[in-house]
Amino acid sequence: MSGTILTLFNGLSLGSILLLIALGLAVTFGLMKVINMAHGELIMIGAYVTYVIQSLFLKYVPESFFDLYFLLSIPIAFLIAAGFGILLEVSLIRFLYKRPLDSLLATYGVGLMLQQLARSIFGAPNVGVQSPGFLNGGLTIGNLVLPYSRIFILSLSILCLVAIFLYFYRTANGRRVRAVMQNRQMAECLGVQTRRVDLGTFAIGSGFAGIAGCALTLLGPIGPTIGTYYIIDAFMVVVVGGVGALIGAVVGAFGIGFFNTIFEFFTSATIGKVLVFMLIIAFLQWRPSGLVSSRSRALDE
Amino acid sequence: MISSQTVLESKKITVEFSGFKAISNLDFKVTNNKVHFLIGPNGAGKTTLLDVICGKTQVSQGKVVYMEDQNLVKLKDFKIVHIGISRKFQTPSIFQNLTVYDNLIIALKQDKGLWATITAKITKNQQKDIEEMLHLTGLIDEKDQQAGALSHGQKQWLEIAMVLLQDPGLVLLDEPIAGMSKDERMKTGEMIREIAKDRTVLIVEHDMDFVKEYADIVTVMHGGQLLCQGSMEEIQNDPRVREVYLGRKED
Amino acid sequence: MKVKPFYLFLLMVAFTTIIAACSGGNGASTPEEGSSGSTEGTSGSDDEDVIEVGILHSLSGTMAISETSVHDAELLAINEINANGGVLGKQIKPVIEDGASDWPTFAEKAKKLLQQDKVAAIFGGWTSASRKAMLPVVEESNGLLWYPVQYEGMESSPNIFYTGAAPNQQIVPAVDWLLENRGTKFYLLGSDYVFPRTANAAIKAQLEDAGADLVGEEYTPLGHTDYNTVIAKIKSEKPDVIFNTLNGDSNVAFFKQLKDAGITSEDITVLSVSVAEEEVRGIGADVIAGHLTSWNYYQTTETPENSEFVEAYKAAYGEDRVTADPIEAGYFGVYLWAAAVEKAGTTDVDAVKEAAKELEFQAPGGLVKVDGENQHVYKTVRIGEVQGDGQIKELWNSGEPVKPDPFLKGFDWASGLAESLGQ
Amino acid sequence: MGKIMNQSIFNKKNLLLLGFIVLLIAPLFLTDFRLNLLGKYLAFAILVIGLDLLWGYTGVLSLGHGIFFGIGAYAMGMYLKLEAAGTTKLPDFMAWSGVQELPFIWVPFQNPILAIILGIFIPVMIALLLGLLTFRNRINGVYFTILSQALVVVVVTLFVGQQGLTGGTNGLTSFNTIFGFLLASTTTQTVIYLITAAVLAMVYFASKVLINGRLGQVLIGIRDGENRLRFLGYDPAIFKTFIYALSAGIAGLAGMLFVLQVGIISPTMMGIIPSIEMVLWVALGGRGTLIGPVLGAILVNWAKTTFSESYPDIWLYFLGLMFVIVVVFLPDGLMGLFKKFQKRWSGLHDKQPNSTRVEKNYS
Amino acid sequence: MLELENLQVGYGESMVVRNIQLKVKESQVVCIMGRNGVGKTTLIKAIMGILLPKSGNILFKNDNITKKSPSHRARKGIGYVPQGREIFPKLTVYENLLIGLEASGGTKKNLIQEDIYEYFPILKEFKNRNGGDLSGGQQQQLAIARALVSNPSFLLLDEPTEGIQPNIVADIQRVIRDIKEKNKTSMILVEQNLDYAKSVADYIYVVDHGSIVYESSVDELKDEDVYRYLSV
Repeated sequence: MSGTILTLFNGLSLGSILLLIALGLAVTFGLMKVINMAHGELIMIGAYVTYVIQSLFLKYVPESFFDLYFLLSIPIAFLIAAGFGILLEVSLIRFLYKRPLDSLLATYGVGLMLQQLARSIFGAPNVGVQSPGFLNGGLTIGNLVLPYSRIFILSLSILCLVAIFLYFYRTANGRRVRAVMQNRQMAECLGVQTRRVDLGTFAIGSGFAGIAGCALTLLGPIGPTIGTYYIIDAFMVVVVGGVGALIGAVVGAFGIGFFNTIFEFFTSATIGKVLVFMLIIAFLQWRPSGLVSSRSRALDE
Repeated sequence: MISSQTVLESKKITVEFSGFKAISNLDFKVTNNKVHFLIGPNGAGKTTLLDVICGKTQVSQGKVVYMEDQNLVKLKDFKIVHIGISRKFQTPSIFQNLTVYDNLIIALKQDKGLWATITAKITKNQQKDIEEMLHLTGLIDEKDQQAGALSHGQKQWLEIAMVLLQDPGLVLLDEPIAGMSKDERMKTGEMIREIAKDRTVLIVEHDMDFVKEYADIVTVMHGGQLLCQGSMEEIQNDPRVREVYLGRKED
Repeated sequence: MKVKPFYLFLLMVAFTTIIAACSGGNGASTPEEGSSGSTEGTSGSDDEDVIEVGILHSLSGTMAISETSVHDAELLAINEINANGGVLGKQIKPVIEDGASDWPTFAEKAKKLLQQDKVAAIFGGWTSASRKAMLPVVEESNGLLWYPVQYEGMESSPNIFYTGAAPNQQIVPAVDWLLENRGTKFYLLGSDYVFPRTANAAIKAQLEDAGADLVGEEYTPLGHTDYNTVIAKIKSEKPDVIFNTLNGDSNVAFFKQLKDAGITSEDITVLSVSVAEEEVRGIGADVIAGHLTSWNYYQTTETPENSEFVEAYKAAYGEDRVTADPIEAGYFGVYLWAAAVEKAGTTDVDAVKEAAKELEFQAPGGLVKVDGENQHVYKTVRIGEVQGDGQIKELWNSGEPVKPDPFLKGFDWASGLAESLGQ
Repeated sequence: MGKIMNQSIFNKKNLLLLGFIVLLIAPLFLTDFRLNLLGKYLAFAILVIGLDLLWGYTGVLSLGHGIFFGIGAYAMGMYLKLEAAGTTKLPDFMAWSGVQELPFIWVPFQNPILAIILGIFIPVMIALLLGLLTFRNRINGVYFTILSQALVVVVVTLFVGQQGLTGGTNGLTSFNTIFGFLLASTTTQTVIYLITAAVLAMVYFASKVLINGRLGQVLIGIRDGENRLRFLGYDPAIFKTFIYALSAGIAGLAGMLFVLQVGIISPTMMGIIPSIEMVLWVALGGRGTLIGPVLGAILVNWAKTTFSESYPDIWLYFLGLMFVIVVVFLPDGLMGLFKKFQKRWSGLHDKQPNSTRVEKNYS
Repeated sequence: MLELENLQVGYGESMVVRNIQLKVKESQVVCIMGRNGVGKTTLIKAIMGILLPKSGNILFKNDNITKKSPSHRARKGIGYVPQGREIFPKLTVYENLLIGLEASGGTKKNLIQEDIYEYFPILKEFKNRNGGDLSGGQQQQLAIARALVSNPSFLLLDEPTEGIQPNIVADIQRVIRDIKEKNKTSMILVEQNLDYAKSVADYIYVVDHGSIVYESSVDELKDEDVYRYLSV
């Protein structure tokens, strides 16, 4: 019984991590159709930002406030990753909106450079980040321990989801974004500055990669190549979920999370990974354009 | 009349796009060796009807029968071509990076399977056909040019030539003279007349002068349904047509 | 039609490039190559005054994380030797190559160093895969490779000196020590590749021989970062000890998540054989404190040579750097080679090999001695516990250097493992 | 066309021939080591021809060609490994992985002919299967690309995980002889080099013939207007699958020649990074031309060897920058640049179609 | 207010709009008539900035806006009701209206004036429905309302009554007249129905094959002349 609950929790937890890393991508890839292979490196930037802020706290801030560094890191990681996103959009992406495959290759090149940049600045070895005290340990239910860090990431991903949702569905900017994505020309004719919308949207997608990077410092390594661990998974989530729908990313993330956990529990991590991929291919046979897809005239060609 | 054999017949077809009915319950007939025009206001479902016939769009219900025995609804788009229905699209969709001549070569009526394509050699007859077509469309001087470099009108003609080289029984043309100058329109019209000598041509067109000049039969669509069908004269005198399309004359 | 100068141009460019590539490369075997070397401006007949050695580690790619430091240590040793007059009165000049974390590249670069640059020896490699890639090359060209990292054993090439630990100098004693001090229920966790699988095969035989329990064995793909499920499995098996052969980044994820799951070193001890001081920093000392490692050297090892070494290393590369076992093995490997060259009076490979037999050296980690038979070295085994400051405190050591036994011939339980190799 | 060309000795055909002759006599003036490197570049050049057929001509971008290359290389490696182990013994890595007898999938590779056939056949079969599943369902463009990349992850994970069968991360190395000849010997290496050059020439000319025929036009049609082509009566899925499989087979062939010269194949060579780099070679040389990617592969690899020898850091920046610049600003690669020069030089006399620039649809 | 000088617009090599000279005065409603496919919509798109002219100038309020982006033009006060309505199908009716406010720079909800809802009560009722779920006529009302919320000084209406049931056509007619009188908004209206055109317009141009073939003020208009170009 507790095993089942734990597996469920683990699936949920893995799903939430996948969701967190895929959320930004669901915006840039899903809404804007830009294949940003440097998304993983934006995650890396988020992680390094957390590391830098932690180091600053260790140096300049009294120890009793140390734990606050993490809460501070989240918005800063968002802003800095978004800043990189803006840079990337202005210098590169805007030339490539109509060439998705080319955007894939060019941003891969950017990813390579960012990795090397991280290596030049922080050195090749991983750096360590000390988790904030309030995330140590876990919630004990019977003989189950649900780690606080996992619960935190789960909550964070839900929070981010809600934030993205509110942004897109409850704010003027979000409305503009949706209008532009539905009918760019008409939006432009109504006075929406589409360039600005593109830039802003890309920045937000990038910013969420930063948050993901920040959160991942709780669980994994912080090094120049960490982005490469997550990027394919993130794309899988969006592809399975269906491009263009946030809700698809949610279902995709938790779906993959659960199946991965279950497969891994009954076989091994390696076989689990292979099985999940097979499942995805099989799934795409059934629904070539993902779980949540709308058939409309415009999408046909 | 001996010649009025039914080429194409749609039976109660309905096409829906996410809830919106582009065509509803349409019955429609095309008889052979005619220049058949399809007119109607924007959004009346004309292009959608062509889409259905050539297999680009799936119907929600109903069927489309070609030559009285082929149900097109069940066929894949590229197989519909094989049984003799060819289409020209609204915006010229030729292959920009191929020469005019190469565009025509791949359009030729022939086995279009993989192996046949790999081993394909152009025959004397095919060469002759292409030359003829180049003359008909006046593209003979441009035959080695990249198609992307042609003028708009030339692109339209090239596409018409590609359609014809497939030797179809039924030709679907979607606004073939859009964006053409007066001379080009005339030339196109003559071309269409030539074509219709031994095949049926179904054309979506807005230009009424053109329709008047070249139509054997005209169908008016409105709101996804058939409004009326007949000769140009009959159409012109139909009050319903005036109401929705041509504008009312004061009583 | 006119002549198409364009095609001429095109092909000319293409072929001059190719030829330039090749002949340019030929030229590179002459001394102008050594941009990164430490030769002083000796003029004229360079070949007389310098001895070139290759340094071949991954400076880019995933393995750069680990290998850069070894690369640094080897250069440090070369500089020290040069400062003391060099070898045979000549300066050592390093030719640096990047293995780029890619095994075919290691093979290619080794070939270049040996055939093109004709280096006297290569110091390099980290992963077994990189060593296996270089092995046929050094054997073919009768070169010399000094390999500085502990590995799974089952190999002994006449052209390789192994200065890292053989299994019996790290894994076997660690298992013995754990059985004695921590319990008999073992869980084996490793990355899914050669070293963990081979090491675990040996451990399983050893455990069976000792009558201990193997309660679980799990492998995760390289770069795996989610250990939730694995930890759940571990918890349900309730082992006393986890014997950890995870690689690199996975360690960070595993230890962080283990701690989050509320498992401390008091509940279950994790002993790692691929986590040294450098890796501890990436994991976070607070996360891994209390868990164990098995190596031949720690930064805290108390020998006069070590305090000098640590000081020199920090002086050269920065106060915040730490030393670790492979760094030390890379460092003293250079010294061993230099000593063998001095003894042989030449850099000729066969002569150096002969001279290196039974050669002794006071390394930072204590006395090391080359085994004449399998070209591994005698080393002292040390079990240590990670401290809160990131350093490792020695809990136990073997007292004296242990004879290397890469094929575990000295252990009855391992007979099934080694014999199939017919060595 | 031919008769016009023949008027000059510097026509395209002759120059290609000249290039090939230079490759043939390269053993005379290159050291063994450099010849070996050149041989490796040529193996890559073979691979990119296939990749270019798929991407440059058909517009399908695969980021998974590393696995086809790798499988070809493994097939050859398995044969070499078995020959090195002798007839009775197991390859060394199996021994320490606890494998007792030769796994059945290794058995066919005892026969060199069978090994060579399988080295091409297995990639072809995998590509056929994946191609049919995806293209039939109109999983196109970006989706296919991402799937092909995920395939890499899975195959590499499998290869690494099945250590007893594949040698794990170590891959296959320590070969000894081929057909009884010592692999390390200069003569053997020179012969293998010459075979590689010959295979490159063959693959090049075979592809040229294919591309100049009807198939080439149809492929360009798929790239520039897949839907239009459907309405000319072609089934693009079949053609795409065919080219995908063909390029996979070519990649397998290239992999075999690679392993003979480099002496090792391991999963890193099949991974995501090499798979993407291969695409860069094509892009740099010029997609949609055959000679461009060949030059691209040779050039980039040569640059990599040279630069990375002394500047490993800068190399990665350089590589990254090259991706960006080529893709964004030189979508037609070096060949595009050359064509510009060509136009300038031959000026108005040249009766090439030179009016409006025509967009190619690679996406 | 708006002036077109020698405007030429086309796709690729072909010209769809040739040499058009046209003027709209302050608070004047100009109707452009002509059969399908003669270039009316192309002309409107060029005025809005969706298509860039090959040559010629577009002057708006004495500024040359020939090269300006559509959003710039919208912000300068040109409202646009396109052919085919082009409402945002997955935005609610209310959100569609809010996007309409972009041109006036404000996005505050209270900027949507009540009179919009008075013109089109149905929009208030269906405020929270998705635009795509409305019927064609309702969508047309929404498209007009969306253009009106930002109080444009100039309105482009491309066949606002096409394919719409008669009662809504009447509604729309009433609204156009009302705006003309109350707000003094200038308009270009593309229309095929002469009666309708006469009932709202001050001045009429007839276009055929991309050129203006007839123009007249409504008062002096001779129906026969128009019908010559209009009817079949």
